[in-house]
Amino acid sequence: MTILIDKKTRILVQGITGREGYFHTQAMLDYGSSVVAGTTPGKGGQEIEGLPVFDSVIEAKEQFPKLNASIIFVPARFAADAATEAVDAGIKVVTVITEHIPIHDEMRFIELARRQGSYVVGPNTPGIISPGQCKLGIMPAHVFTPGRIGLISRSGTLTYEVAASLTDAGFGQSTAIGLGGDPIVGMSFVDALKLFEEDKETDATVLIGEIGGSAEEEAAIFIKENISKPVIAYIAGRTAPKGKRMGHAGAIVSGKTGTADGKIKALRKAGAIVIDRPIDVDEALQKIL
Amino acid sequence: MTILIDKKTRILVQGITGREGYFHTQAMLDYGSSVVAGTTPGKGGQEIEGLPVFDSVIEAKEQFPKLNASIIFVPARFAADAATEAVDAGIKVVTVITEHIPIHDEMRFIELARRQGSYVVGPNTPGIISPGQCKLGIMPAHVFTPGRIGLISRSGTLTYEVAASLTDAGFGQSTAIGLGGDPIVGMSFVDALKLFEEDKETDATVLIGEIGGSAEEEAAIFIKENISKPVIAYIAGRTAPKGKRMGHAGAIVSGKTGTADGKIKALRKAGAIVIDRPIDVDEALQKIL
Amino acid sequence: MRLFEYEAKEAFHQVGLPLPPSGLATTAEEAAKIAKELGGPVVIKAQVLAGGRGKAGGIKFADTPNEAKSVAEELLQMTIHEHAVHRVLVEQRLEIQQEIYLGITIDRSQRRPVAICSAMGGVDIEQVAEAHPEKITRFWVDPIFGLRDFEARNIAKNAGFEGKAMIQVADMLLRLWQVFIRNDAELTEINPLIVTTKGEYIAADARLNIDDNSLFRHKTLAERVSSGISEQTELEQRAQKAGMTYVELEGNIGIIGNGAGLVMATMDAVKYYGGAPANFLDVGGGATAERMSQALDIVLSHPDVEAVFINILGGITRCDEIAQGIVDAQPKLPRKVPIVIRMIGTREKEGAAILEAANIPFLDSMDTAAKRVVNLVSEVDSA
Amino acid sequence: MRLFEYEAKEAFHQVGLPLPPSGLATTAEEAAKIAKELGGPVVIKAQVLAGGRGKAGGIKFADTPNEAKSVAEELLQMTIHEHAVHRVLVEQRLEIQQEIYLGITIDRSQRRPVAICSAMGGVDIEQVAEAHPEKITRFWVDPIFGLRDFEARNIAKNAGFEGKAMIQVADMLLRLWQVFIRNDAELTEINPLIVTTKGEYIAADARLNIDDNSLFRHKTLAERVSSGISEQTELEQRAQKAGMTYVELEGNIGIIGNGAGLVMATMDAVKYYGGAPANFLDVGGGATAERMSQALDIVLSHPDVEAVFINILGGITRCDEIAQGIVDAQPKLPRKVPIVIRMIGTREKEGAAILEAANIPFLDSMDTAAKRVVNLVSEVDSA
Repeated sequence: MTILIDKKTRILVQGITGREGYFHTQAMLDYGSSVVAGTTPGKGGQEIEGLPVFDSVIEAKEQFPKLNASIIFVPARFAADAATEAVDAGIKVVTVITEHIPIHDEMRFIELARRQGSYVVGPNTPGIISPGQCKLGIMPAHVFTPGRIGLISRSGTLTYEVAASLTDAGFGQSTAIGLGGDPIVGMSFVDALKLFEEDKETDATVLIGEIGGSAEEEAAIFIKENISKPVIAYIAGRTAPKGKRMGHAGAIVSGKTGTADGKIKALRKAGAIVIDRPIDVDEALQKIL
Repeated sequence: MTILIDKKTRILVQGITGREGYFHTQAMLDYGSSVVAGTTPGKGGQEIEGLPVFDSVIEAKEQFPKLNASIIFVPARFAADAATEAVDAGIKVVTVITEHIPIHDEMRFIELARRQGSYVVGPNTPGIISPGQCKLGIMPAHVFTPGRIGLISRSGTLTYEVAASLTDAGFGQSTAIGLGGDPIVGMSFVDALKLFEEDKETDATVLIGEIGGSAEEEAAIFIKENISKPVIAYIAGRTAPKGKRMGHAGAIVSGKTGTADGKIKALRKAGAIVIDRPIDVDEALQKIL
Repeated sequence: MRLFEYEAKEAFHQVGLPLPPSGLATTAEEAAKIAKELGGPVVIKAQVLAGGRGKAGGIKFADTPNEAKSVAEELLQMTIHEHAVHRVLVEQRLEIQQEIYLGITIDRSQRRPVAICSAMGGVDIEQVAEAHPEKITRFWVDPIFGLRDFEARNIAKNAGFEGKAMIQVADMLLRLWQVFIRNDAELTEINPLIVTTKGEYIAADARLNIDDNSLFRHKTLAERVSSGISEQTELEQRAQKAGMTYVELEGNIGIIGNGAGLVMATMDAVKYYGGAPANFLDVGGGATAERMSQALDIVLSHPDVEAVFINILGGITRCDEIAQGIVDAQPKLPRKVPIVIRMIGTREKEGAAILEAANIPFLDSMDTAAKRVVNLVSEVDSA
Repeated sequence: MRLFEYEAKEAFHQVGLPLPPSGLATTAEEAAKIAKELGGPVVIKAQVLAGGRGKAGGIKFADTPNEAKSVAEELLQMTIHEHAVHRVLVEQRLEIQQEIYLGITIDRSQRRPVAICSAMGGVDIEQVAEAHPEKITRFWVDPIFGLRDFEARNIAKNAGFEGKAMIQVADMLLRLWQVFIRNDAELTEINPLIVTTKGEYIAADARLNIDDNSLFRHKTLAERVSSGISEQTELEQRAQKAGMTYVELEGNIGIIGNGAGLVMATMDAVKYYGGAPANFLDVGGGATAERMSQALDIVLSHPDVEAVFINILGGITRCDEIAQGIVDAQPKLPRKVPIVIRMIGTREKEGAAILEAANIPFLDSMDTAAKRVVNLVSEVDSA
């Protein structure tokens, strides 16, 4: 089993006629994901890679009632509307690749999704992959391999780094989720940990955090109280200075909040194994599994 | 039995320190209604007629957890906030006496109430009375008497006129509801008819409509399909011209919509007995009960 | 409150809705000057607070400044549905490829704003709704969320627009939504929204009715109301200032009552017995003797009134105040006509005493009173 | 983006928040003139985009125009936390009865705006939060509904305000909410909100940080950014214009990588082996040879850099583009320093061929590469 997406996932690409949307539609199809349709307002009726393009999500959903996931490549100023449209149409997993969406817009569509019971993954995420079953994202697929380790990360390339280490060491992944690099994101470590805990085919979870916010501290509290499976954690940004955004809009130490040290301490206290280098994930897993 | 309010109703008066709020608090207490507290922001800590005044509904609710109804005498520009506050605090029956509330504000708090499962009675209503049990309104109580007829009306004084006729003829009322004279009101004829149909101690319902909108036409459709108890209807405004507001903001014939004739025809078709004069209610009831 | 076209267009301009180049004129000379500045053919539109302006001849065309002058002169002397034309809007004439209807109003039964779009614009939308209901797309907007971009596109799509036209129509609808929200509108319309032969989308006409109850949030407009520019007759304005609602009708029996529903029922009762109401007058809740006295004066200022029916069911309104008002009014009344009074409710005994002391009779049944007033007028008429 | 105090106050003014009478001066003479116009004692505040201005001596008082002149002169020559003072705000000095804190920011974990109120204003709110957590009231606002009037009153009440003070504080908080919404704020604060001895409520200081991602909706502010007024260093601005993120640090090993998390991990790895990163540079996804070349140039413009570690894990980013960028940069580099490259992922073979052809060595393990670059720098230092 996997979480969020699997072989049955039917994908809608929002912004399919754009450069990025088109490129990654091909890549997802190449991976074997069931991309069934796309949208670009004003371009309904076209075809992209043999897939129908619709003006709206609701039209796509009428034609393909099994649509249950969407991936958004729409430019930042229109992305919130696209996410709202997907949630409103009842899409259950809405993955927002787009970076630079205004934070006020994000708060509103994430709140809406919460009320309607949809998962928002991102914004500013590489997406989700359940290796061998479905790729709903822009990650390079070759570093992932099917298996029993769950991977949750706030960072894109660092996810690939860790996934590559895991794959090299023979630890495949059940599902890998990029939570997104923005200060406000839909799905949190806690949400993902809960799903991996319930997933019978995940044995342990690797959590890749970074400076900024308190998502890792909240994860620690949740791990302590609710998670029985082993958690291995890596936190990036130990050497980052205060008050500076480190690339990701969300990666910033504000006052005493969001330091790597604070997160590492909290996770250790909660019983997670915190590793110092991505490469150490192999050894850590060997010990516990 | 009655609908919406009864002996167990615990009332909060919003705007209790104002002239109207104060006057009608006394009148409701005189009638025997259980008014338990009031609010006026900035005047928390005072007492009115021995009742505590709070700054907020939430404070009142904390002190009196059984509070389940509110009546609003707040000036028009603050009334929408008061209604929102009551709905947000979980008050089940929110009666808005205030007239001249902006219609955009009304749409928003009525929508909120719908989502939260509260009834909004009004705005611009005389309120509700379950004779002998509870008066949550500003109507002159002496024209009402306990009994088994339900009364639903869009007009204040006309309700008293009909209630007086009923009382004189020996027909008491289970509950009488003023829906309010604004174009947009919370509770509709349909909502009230549904409650009277379910109420074991209501034998028949008198519906007092007027020109404007299509609430009576919608009631007619509902009566035909869902109501087994007799309905007697009176529609005011047969002689009203097109395009003029007849006192109530909602009493206006727009194009072909909202005419008395249209409403009368629809109600007759649905099996309601439509009377020509308020005084005829007596005879109509004698025939059917 | 209905706004003039040029006022509605100012509100449209504020949200970036494209409009034809134009100028407002109060004289024929000004109109000619604007036409000259605009260059080319113009359309000149009477600015009145009334519907059906086009059919009444309030919209005219002119090809030259001279022609504009004579056309404006003509319009500025017109009266449309009893409204004198004080201003004309001179606009560049557009070359029309298509006419679209866009509107947002409030659906009473759904308790929500409803956005309406039709590819058949330029004519009365209610006629389209009757003849071609399938040509009209309606969408009910959640009042908490507001109209969202994708919803606007869906509306345009459902109304038959594709590709860039869909995007354009949706964009204009979203801007119209801003007009609706910012101005507390009861109704706002672009009819027609014109697609020019060059493919531009332009709001050729503009309608905007504002909720009177929201005027405290719209100070400039509130001032206009207080300055007396309105659709109401003089007597209606006088009543409003006194806190009452008065509507002029065509009969000869003056009607005064407390509560809108009761007054309507009173009119209906008069009609039931063969009479014809001359007006609707609701003195409102808790009327004082002073206000009652004013009410009588207003009703009798209408020359057709031959008798007055006062119907009071006292609740908040006190019968003694009403009775005192009737007594006080007697010496000041513009003329003597028979007055039939029905009065019951709060303080009815005290009120009765006042009337009896002044030798003014009254009844306690609305029905009997209606019959009596109708008979009195018949006697007068046959006398 | 952080606004200057005077800019934040302009935003405050637009929603009707009461402010002290004031004027903005760029010279001592102007400051004196403003002080004269205001009359009475003034406070003169350095306008810089940095916190801790008060402690750094950037706020001074003056009783006369002459004194204002000399104080302004002094301030205009200051540099506060590396920011030169170009403007001072001259404000009427208020007679203080009470200082209150009001703020609205975004709570990342709740994914909602949080409104914060405290009767202990005028000091750093984070210190109050630590020393007297019970003196701070927080309320999480529903981003769909927005802050509602009754909620604002509840916040003020919970913060200890009663009666008219509660109404006043709530009113100011609602206006601050308007500032927050209209300006796409990440943070807005009134600290202190002053209650004068006359009982007036006045926003004495103003803070407003705007979400950079929203600048397309705020054209005036976007222009300010493009005109170069910002908190960033020159190199940081250069990187931003080139579409990269660069942060200056205090070490001597330049870091370049693709992806924020990977670059942070690279810095951490360097530190793990005893090295010190000189910067953070994320070339971003899908970097071209051109951009890679610029990245090297920016990193080497920092004089402390003694070696560079390039860490690429190709995904969208193609190793051949990166390799080509490194090769192209060689002849143009400001100076020669050892460069350690780790490169794997998309098109790694093609990239490898390019580097090999140019005789540039590279590795495939981040860990090995980190160790190597640290060793190289130690050799340089000990040489």
